[in-house]
Amino acid sequence: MRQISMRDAINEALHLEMARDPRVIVLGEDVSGGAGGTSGQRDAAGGVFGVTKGLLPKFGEDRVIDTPISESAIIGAANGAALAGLRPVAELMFADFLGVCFDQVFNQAAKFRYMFGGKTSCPIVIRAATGAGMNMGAQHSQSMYAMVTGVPGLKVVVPSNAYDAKGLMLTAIRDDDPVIFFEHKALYPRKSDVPEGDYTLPFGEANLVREGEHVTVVAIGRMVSFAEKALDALAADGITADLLDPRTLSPLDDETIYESLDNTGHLVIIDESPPRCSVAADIAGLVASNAFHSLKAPIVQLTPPHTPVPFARELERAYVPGPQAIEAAIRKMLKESRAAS
Amino acid sequence: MRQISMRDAINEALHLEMARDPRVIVLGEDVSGGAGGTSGQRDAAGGVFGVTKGLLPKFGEDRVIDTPISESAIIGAANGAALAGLRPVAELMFADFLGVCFDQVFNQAAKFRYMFGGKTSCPIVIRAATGAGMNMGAQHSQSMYAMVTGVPGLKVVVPSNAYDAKGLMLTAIRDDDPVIFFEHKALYPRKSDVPEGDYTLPFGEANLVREGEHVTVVAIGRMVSFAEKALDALAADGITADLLDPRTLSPLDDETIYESLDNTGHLVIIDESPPRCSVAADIAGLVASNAFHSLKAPIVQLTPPHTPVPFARELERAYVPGPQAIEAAIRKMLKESRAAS
Amino acid sequence: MSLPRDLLLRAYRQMKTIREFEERLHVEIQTGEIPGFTHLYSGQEAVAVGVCEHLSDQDWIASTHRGHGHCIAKGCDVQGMMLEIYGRRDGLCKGKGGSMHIADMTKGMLGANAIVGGGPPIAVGAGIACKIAKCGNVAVAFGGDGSANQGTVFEAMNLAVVLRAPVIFVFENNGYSEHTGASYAVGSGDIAGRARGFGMPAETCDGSDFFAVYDAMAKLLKTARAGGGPATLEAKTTRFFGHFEGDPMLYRAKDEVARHREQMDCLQIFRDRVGKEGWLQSAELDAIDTDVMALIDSSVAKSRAAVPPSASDLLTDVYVSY
Amino acid sequence: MSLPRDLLLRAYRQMKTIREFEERLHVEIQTGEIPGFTHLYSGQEAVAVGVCEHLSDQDWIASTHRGHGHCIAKGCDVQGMMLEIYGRRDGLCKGKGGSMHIADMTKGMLGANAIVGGGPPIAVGAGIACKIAKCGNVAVAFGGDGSANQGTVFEAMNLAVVLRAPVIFVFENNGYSEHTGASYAVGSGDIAGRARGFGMPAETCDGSDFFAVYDAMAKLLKTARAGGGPATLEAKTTRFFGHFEGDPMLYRAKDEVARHREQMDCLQIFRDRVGKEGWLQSAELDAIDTDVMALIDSSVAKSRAAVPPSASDLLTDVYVSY
Ligand SMILES: Cc1ncc(C[n+]2csc(CCOP(=O)(O)OP(=O)(O)O)c2C)c(N)n1
Ligand SMILES: Cc1ncc(C[n+]2csc(CCOP(=O)(O)OP(=O)(O)O)c2C)c(N)n1
Ligand SMILES: [Mg+2]
Ligand SMILES: [Mg+2]
Repeated sequence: MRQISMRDAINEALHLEMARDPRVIVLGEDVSGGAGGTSGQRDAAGGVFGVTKGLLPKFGEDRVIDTPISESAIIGAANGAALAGLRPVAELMFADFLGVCFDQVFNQAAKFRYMFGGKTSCPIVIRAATGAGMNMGAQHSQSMYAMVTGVPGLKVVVPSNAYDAKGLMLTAIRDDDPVIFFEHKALYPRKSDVPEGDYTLPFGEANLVREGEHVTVVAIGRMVSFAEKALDALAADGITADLLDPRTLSPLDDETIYESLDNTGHLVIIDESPPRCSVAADIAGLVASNAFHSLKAPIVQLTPPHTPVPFARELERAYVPGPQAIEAAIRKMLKESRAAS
Repeated sequence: MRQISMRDAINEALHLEMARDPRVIVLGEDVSGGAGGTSGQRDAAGGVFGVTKGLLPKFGEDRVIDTPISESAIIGAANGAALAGLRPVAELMFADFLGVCFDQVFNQAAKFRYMFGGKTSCPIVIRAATGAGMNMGAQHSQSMYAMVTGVPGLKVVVPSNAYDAKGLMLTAIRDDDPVIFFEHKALYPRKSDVPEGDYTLPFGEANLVREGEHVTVVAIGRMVSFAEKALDALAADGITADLLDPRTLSPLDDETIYESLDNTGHLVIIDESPPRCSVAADIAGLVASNAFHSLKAPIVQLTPPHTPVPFARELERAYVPGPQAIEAAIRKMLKESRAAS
Repeated sequence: MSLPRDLLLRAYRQMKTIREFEERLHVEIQTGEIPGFTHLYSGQEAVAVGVCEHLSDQDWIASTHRGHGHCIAKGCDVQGMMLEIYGRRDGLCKGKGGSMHIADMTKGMLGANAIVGGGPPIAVGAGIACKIAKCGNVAVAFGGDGSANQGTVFEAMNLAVVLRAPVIFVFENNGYSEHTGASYAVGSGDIAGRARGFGMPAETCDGSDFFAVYDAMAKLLKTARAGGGPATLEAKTTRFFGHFEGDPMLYRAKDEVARHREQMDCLQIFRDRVGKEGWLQSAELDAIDTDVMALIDSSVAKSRAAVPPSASDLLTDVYVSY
Repeated sequence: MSLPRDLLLRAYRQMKTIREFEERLHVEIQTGEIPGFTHLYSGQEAVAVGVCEHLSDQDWIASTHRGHGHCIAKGCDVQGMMLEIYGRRDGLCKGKGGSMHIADMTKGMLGANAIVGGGPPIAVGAGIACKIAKCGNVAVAFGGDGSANQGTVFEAMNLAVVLRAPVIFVFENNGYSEHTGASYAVGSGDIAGRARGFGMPAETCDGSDFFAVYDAMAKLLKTARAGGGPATLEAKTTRFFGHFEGDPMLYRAKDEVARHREQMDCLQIFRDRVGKEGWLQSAELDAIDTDVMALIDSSVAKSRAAVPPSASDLLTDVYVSY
């Protein structure tokens, strides 16, 4: 099958859905670019990561809207357009910018349906580039998904590859609830098999990336590929794992985690955000409450430390959990567990 | 000893510290009130909850600053004043308004010290009214502390009574790091013994409210008094608990929780925020990772459901974990644990 | 130039309904039966009605914490609103929203909003939807003088200018944000001037005079509906009660409210004008008064007797499917 | 009216240092040795220097993502900056901050800022501290034309007016925010006019002319230092590179940069002026050029050779005590 990058896969999903549904609009800073420029060339950017490239020439300025640097107005306008019947896809260039528009996310979009007694819905998608690894510094590298996963009324998607990204994006736009869609910057160029046409992937269904017997590994976003590398290395020693990619953090497919734990008894969670009140902690807490009796050993949460994301290459490398750290954590866990039993 | 309300206790701490340290300033909407009014009366409000009453007459307009409705500017100004050598106490009228100023909290205040290589500090305190129970609706009733607890660089305080509130506020203002101080609206009028003068309470030391043997109960903020009521009822049946009030969520005194669990083997966490990525989940996760072998039963997390805070009295009552729900949860846990062993 | 009789009658009825709704709430709140905290609109009726009389159900408004007047003026069901404010199951939002979150999309009412500055960006979004649909519909963002200091509002104004979105920003300058005077908190004091700074036309009008609001709005709407982009209306007005129910109003001169009730009562000003011009008879207006009183009476009575939501309602309406 | 010789010499040296710092970074970035993404200030030097020549270490500035020029103009150590941009242990921020987070409180530099609109509220806070201290010090908030659309900036401007805080808002209008023209994104196009809408004086000046910036700033600062409150300066300027290094600049006319380098080069404009007026000899300026080249050469050489932070540095400086 044809291989395309995650960037192109999301771009394709946007093209498909905008063609299919005239209610879909795209808005954000430089989503096309070139407005008010001196070259006369529109679509001069297509998003700073190129994800919305080509939409303006195809769908026009009414539906592909370049905005000033006004994130509260961008997300607020998406909300209002959604209440008025459109299906906006808003781009928040970097997820870190949630700080300047968070009210429209958690107080407005997330709560409309409940506050208004179930009589309306707010079908927006907020796309946001996420994650460390490009030395972009503390304000452009965060993994913010725990903050939105904790908010009732929001749905949260973190794809780990191009195939999932396309199918989940199509689901996200068609979903009637507000969805926050985190796109890892380091995954944009990563290619995988992606079918051409329309397909959707369900929310709330974890992907069993690999099957194994000794440990259940839950990994999020970019951490999935790092976990795969770690498992490749461990396979040489006969250590195998169920590798689960939740794909959506809200709703979360916790049942599949419990089922896997029934077999393995060991849980390692790998998350790129700092540890406190993280999705790693959340999953660990859920398991300690709902699948306690399956556990044969302490849960391992592998996350960055409780620090901002550092700038220097060497520091950022030490910050993000990498394949070697994952491999070591799994080895250590299994060793200690054997010793204890 | 003299009993005063939590409102007055915090007010007293502000008075004491402003008198002691000329660098302390207070700013926010209506922290005094009356500016530009037609009665000529300043200090016409003293904060909408009356917590900053009397500061303006005593310390003057330079140090007690009424602001427009501009939360980003309020918190940003506090940050800038702190970098320039002052010790600002900013009031965010309701914690829910973090949405319109969150950037200045988590991207700026929290990260300055790290981003700037440890060469400066940002000694601000952000006071914010928190919590449900007054039928203020979905945008004025949230418990937002998980969102800030997850942010490296911030410290987070949630007092459960007047005595702690005063001592923790004095510590907070003297602390060189940014502190978010959550004041539960329903606790403002609640009185307890409070000494007159200056005293501080350390961050990162849980308060052992009660000692017992069957279960460890961790309760946050207003939930502490509800847990006490539940434990009163359970005492009749000989069920006793270690009741721990963390007081500060960051830093968190997890060690004391582990020590208690060594004795009780049973953990119930009571938290007023919705369950996902909450402090309850965080503590459960920490325990599942660091004190797993002390656990004799699944951890119980008692929180509101994954919904916004509802308006109607009956709904809000059902939403907040109350004494009866706590009592029932503890009974059920101990019964199931006995049955299993 | 006289307005059609039925418009005048309806405008009066709307203003009177708002007034009585609020005055009655002021009384009922003392009983302790009404949960939460409530911001009353009494005194500002001419603004909501002067604006909304221009709008159809296909036009949108975004409202504020002080939203009852906008809701009524935009056609929300009065009984449903009262039930909501009482926190009843059959309220407009099933008792889940309350006073600060009344909404009705079928009436083009995007919601009251408990966040100052929350509404204007939302209105711009609705305006974008109108622009795309090209049917001449518009969105109106209501806000107070205090909201004119919230950054989200400026962003919304600039975005509307950039996109030439058909949005009217209506600032009700009632002189106060909570306990603070607009003369202190609004730099320059001139909200309309700020709007011009973003490149949109702006008018100031007497917000106690229905006709002044109506006329100013007519002019601004004409451009907006024709694709000329946004505009701002600053209406000078007053509120007859405290910021919220329970506010002792220490910041206001002792006689201020009494004076304003005498000099700035939009109902009286309306009656005087239509009487003087001979457009309506006072008996017609008295009849409306009687109607309105009956409506409010029965709304309150029904609300007091109505059933609350049940605990199971807690868990619905979070998402479309659960 | 001529400025003191030493001021002229220093101003030129500062502008030249910024220029060479940036032009050299542009080259060094191609080697792949410099981490992250970098926004160069070339072309705008007269603004940073025209403003900062008025400021002492006790005055404050808050900067932006495009902060190198402000840092140098405010007196940050050039070697320390270069080390920081290379992500080295001995960088001004120990390699933890990088290009977008250079700060030095001892120089009154409150930090570059990777959030558009992050700086102005912070500057107001520093301005409040100056006001309380009553020493006539001020704070300056730098921002671009794009930042003039961010709500936080308006809030900061209004707050400064309300408190009469000594804050100068300097908007460097270089025509673009990323790939979007200011003529599209800034409603009304007149940033100074917006500032007046908040009730503060505002000037517009040619940002390629050091003297124009210096003079405009002198006037605004006089009021601010005397307790007269904030002011705004909009400086029209241009950037000689893309938004960030790697930007193909498809939105700019093909010859635009070349044209601007010819017509809007603040260094050349400065040289022409001081030559024409007979204030400085071109040999003096050439000598400065040589100095500056040596400084930049050695900064780069030392930075390339410098040690990175070690993994243990990861866990320090989060809080004061850990
Ligand atoms: C973001 C935010 N900040 C503060 C508040 C608290 N608050 C509610 S209403 C209000 C005053 C609003 O003043 P104005 O906009 O003039 O409206 P008015 O009350 O006069 O109708 C304030 C400060 C809020 N709800 N939201
Ligand atoms: C809140 C926020 N939104 C968007 C961005 C991405 N961004 C960085 S710089 C920039 C353009 C800024 O334009 P301007 O203010 O004119 O400054 P210039 O780059 O021209 O110096 C944008 C959109 C950001 N860093 N922060
Ligand atoms: Mg007002
Ligand atoms: Mg620019």
